[in-house]
Amino acid sequence: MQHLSVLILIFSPLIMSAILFTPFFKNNEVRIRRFSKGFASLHFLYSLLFLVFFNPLNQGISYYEEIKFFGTSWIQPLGFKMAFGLDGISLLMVILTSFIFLLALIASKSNIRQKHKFYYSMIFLLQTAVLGVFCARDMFLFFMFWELELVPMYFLIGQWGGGNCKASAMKFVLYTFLGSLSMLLGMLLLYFYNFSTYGTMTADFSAISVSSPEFPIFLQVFISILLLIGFAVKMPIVPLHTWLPDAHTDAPTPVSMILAAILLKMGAFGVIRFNMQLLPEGFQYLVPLLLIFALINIIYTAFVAYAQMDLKKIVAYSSISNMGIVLLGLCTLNLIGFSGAVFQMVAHGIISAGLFMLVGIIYIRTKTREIADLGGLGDVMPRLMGFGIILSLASVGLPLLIGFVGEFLVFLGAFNSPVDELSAPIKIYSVIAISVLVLSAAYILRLLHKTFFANIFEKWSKINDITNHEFVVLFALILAVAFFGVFPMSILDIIQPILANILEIFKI
Amino acid sequence: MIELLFDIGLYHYLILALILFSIGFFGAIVAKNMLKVLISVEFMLTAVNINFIAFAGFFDNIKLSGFVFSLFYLAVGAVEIAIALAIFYLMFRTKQSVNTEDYNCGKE
Amino acid sequence: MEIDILKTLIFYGFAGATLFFALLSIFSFRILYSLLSAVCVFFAVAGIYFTLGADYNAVIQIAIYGIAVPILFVLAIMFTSDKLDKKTYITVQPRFFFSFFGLGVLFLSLIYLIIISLSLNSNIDWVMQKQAVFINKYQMFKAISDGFFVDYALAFELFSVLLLIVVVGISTLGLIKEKTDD
Amino acid sequence: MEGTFINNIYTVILFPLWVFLLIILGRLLNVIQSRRVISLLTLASTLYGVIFAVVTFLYMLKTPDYVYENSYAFLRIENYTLNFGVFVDNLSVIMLLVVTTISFLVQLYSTNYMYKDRSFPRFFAYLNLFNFSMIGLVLSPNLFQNYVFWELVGVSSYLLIGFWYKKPSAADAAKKAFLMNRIGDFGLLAGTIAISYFIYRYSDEASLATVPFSNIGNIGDYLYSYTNDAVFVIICVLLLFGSFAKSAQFPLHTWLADAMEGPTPVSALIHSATMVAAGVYLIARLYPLYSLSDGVMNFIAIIGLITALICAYFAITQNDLKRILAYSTNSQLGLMFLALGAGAYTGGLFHLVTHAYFKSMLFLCSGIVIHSLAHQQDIRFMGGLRKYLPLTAACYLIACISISGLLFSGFCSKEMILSGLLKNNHYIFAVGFLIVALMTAFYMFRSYFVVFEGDFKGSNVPLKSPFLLNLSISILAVFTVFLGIFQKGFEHFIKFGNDIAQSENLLNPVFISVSIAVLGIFLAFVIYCKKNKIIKPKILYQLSYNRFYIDNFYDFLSKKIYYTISNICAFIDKYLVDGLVILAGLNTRALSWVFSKMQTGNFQSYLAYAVIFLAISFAVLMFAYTMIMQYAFLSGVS
Repeated sequence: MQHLSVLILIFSPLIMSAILFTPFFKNNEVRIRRFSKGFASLHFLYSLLFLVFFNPLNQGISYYEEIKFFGTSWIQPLGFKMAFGLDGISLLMVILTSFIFLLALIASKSNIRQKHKFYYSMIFLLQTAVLGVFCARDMFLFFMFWELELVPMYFLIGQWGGGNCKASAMKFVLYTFLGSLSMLLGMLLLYFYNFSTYGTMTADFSAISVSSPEFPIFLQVFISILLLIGFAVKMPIVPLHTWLPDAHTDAPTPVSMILAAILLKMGAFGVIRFNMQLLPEGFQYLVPLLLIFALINIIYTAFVAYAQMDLKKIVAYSSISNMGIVLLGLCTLNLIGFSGAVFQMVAHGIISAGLFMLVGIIYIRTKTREIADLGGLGDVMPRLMGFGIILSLASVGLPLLIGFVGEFLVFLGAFNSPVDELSAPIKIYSVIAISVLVLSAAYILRLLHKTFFANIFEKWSKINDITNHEFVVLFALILAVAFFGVFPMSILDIIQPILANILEIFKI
Repeated sequence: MIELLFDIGLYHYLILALILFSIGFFGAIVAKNMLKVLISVEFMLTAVNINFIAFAGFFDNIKLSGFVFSLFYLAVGAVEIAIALAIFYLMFRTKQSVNTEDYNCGKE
Repeated sequence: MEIDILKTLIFYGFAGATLFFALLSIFSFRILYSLLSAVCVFFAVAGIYFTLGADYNAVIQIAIYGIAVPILFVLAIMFTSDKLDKKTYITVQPRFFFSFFGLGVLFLSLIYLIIISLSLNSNIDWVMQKQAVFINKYQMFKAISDGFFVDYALAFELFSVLLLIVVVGISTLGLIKEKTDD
Repeated sequence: MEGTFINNIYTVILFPLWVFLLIILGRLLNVIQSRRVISLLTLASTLYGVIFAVVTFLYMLKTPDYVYENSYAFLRIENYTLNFGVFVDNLSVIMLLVVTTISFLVQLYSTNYMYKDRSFPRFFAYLNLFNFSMIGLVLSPNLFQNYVFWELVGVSSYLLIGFWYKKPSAADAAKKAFLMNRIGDFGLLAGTIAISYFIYRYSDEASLATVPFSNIGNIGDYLYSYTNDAVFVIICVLLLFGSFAKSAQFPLHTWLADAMEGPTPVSALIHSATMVAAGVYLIARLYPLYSLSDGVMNFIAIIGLITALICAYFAITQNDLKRILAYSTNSQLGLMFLALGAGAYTGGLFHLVTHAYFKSMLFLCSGIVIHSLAHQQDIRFMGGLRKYLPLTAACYLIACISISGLLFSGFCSKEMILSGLLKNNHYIFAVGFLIVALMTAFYMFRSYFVVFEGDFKGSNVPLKSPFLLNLSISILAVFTVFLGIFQKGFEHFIKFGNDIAQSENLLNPVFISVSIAVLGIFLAFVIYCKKNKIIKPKILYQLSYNRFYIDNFYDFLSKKIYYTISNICAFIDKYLVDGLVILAGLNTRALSWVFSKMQTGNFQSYLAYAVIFLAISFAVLMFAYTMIMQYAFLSGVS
């Protein structure tokens, strides 16, 4: 266990992205691609090792490492540390990250046609940033990685995207940047409050995570709101979500996969890390409001998704709807709903990656994503249709597939929630939220039927079924979908102790 | 209150630097000649340098870090001017003009 | 309260010269005149340094800004000499007024900050603090060399690398050929 | 010996799943292609189930009140444990027997029927998936597992209805079925979670929170005592919604007729015998819960009666053979609901069993007819088929007699229901029941006379039916004829409380129901066999033919209203939310003109903007700073 290094886990993609510029690779795209895939699979295996030696009963941090510069910590005078640690949630997210990145790299073969070297190095840079966010044990380190993630995303969307990709990339970056400004303000307030109260300059999560009784509630709420705005952009929560459909529509397929599967999870992860762990009282105060936002997220976007004419937009809005379920789960404040939310994060990561892959495969072959132009593709692409049906059913929450467990636990948890009945009638909310079963089925079936069913257009009668590497990607995702759907405890066992630990802070 | 005017303290230096900085900034915006813009930028740098030295002179009599950094800053300023002039000359070769209105290459 | 009137006069002299020549430099027609005024500004600022006890800095200021940089500028002016200096006087675009008012507001708010902090914190001694100890020249040089070679050695090394890069960079820029296609 | 079988009964669930995966993976990786292997594997898996069911059933006969339960934890959070497993009692073993035997016969039938289809392996894979989920549903130990498999059967039904996905009508029908079932699932899940909440929150036994069927009596009592009447009724109605959707009861009945777009064996297996009966099965399972409230029971009965009446009425005028049978199924399911709601528990369940056999036989016969006429489904183009398909005609006739309640098993079950209704003094329901019986006899014999009697109206000579098809329907016919014998045994095997039909006043109901059936048959004979012209009341005919315009209403609801709401939401999203966020419509011309003017490309103007911005922010900061300092002074902080 001591031999596993979090630093290697986080920074090896960064090193890989630098190595890609060595003369060894020149402009040999095949070599670049193979090395990238090889590296990503090694990284995935390495992250699995962490799982093997992980002790779920350890409620705190299982792997902890800190970088020192000449014997001093990162920014010594201000008390910032470059410290990384893994707890149950981080570990889950890390493994999901390296899994999805591996699949995204495999999927890149047919999607990326130019500037290979730059592309792959940007992907690895993104991976480092994301892993850093998930593992950081210091507020400002977290923030640094959070911002670092914008750079590669801007290039990935803007350079290799289609349509109006430059504008979408700009929109994405601006939105996130404005959100993170508010987040930074919140962090600074927290930092300075901690400093003025206890006289220690520290931004370590574990050092400031104890909520003091004299921490005034209005300040907590204020900081919570500031932080939430930042996370709400990423997550996304409804009024701040409009960057997402555009970014998804114009991003290349692998980037869409990463964006939906992992970057959205960063928002939810931030809510857990900051709002729930550091500011429990403020979060609890905001729960009635957040519940309403969660409901709007779930129901409203389900309606919007039904009216979309672009396949990717349907999937994008379904992502927002699913993240609403995550938010609902976080707001339930009990272990059932909370584990459901974290499970749903993983589930949505896997399913949405698959759905975007599906749409991408269709787009490569037909050069269109308009629903009106498609139809009957099941005739020429039977294998893709099979995968599509399974993924769609998982997305609408069919039992024994991964989508069910998260949704079910969230609804159950919402019903059992200790939230005050007077401020938020959460039982009625949860019944309303359950109606997403019908709404999600409506838009997902629309996607499925308009694409694969009914009569085929003459112009599509010559296209090919999926190639081998696309098969590998989809098959890996389907395996995950089925496995975790049948054995959900394999995920829940990892996260339950830490979640219980977090919930203990709340005074319910 | 009147002795504040005559008793030279830190604030006098700060205000002087502020005025010089503002003049420099103003010049950088309104000057039409490319070289004048560069000169104005030098004023701004100098104003910053005054602040460095003033703070060091008033608070840091032992280590004089402000002095050291003002020296760094001086050198950086010189270097910057050298590069700026080189770039300016390269641009001048294509445009054949020193007028800033002709250099609207930010617009595409 | 004892006021060192000589010091006051010296300060106001240099400060007035600085601001006067700075304005002159910006509002003069000929670019050469504005360069000359700028040199005057740099000399005056060197005087300001001197009043603060930073003799060494003053000397360096004169050496670099008073002599070396103007020579570069003179060279540039010679290369790009334009008969129509008046055409490149000062812009009359809206930005003139915008920046004027913007800088005015900025200036006023900063002055306001200073006044506020004076009125609020006048009991704190560092606001009215004088130069407590007259700086010994030997001490000053020792401190500066300590700073360069001990405390900030890393920065110094990095800076030398920066200078190297600049030398290389300028020579590279100089080697760029004019594009033939028009 | 029996112990081994019962202890391993979970393999009955897993075997079809295994075959399903084998076929799917074999297709995907191009390993298994042979149709013979696929069908043999499928048949073996179902036969395995039949053997287990029979052995278990025999064992249960010997040892009354035997209950077997075995489970493992699927989800465990704190002390909340959700178990998966198997639960065998009298009710589930009967259902298991029905499901496996009909499934086996239908698979035998489809081995031949679907042989020429290009997607033969996919069809069999889906059949296995259905088997897996249906057996899992039947053997569920608790309401949660029930829900899980409830959805899975819905999905297999969706896949099988949309089996010929290239036909737009099939695809639409599949979608409709899935969505309607989803509405039911919504109710079922909400109700389940609500029950679970009350038990978990208030009772001491956390193990009851997953609503195990073995303890449903206690759970009902707890729930009744923890909630007030309104909440209890709401929970029951939510749960019932699941049953209504799955069994196609009145507000959600439209999907079943459309589901006939699927292949005929599927209609025989899923949409007549097994899956649609799951709603009835669930009501039987939760009977102790529902029977606590008279309102709920009456609600079930009324919905059942409405469905039975209107669907029988629709069936009279339909021209599509399969649609007639579908509405007939619908109406018979309504009768089962009526029976259960009115207290005739055993009668309703016995009708479920007998109906399963003769209705699947009817569908299989219709499949043979359609097959031999090259996919002609309209009964106006049939006629006189008795000469070409004598065995089919005989079987169809047996089933018609049975379903009309004249003879055979149908007679027994209907008589049980009627006597149950009379015993509980539900005379209005009994009258309704008799009206349904009249209409049933009429439309069934109408279809028989039009299809098998008279002259042949088609163009091509009908094909002979192959051996396997004949074999399946003959076996089913045997079941249909002789199942009535076990009526008394069934009454003792499946009972709720002391619900045993009294035999004193048996004569009256028998006499009434038989005479009603004969009347119906006579009417059909007069009108359709003898070709007597009758005046069709136009409005009534149109109403029946267009099914009260309920389908059109739902179409309007889904295509117009739902779509409009979605479009409004999308509009709001695109122009309002997005627009507000990006400065109230960056796209409008005026603003973009201003912005384009601002972007002169001159770096100095950008500097000027920076200055202005800086100045404003500094001014604001100063202002805020002053305010804060003043506040600090006023409150005496410093």
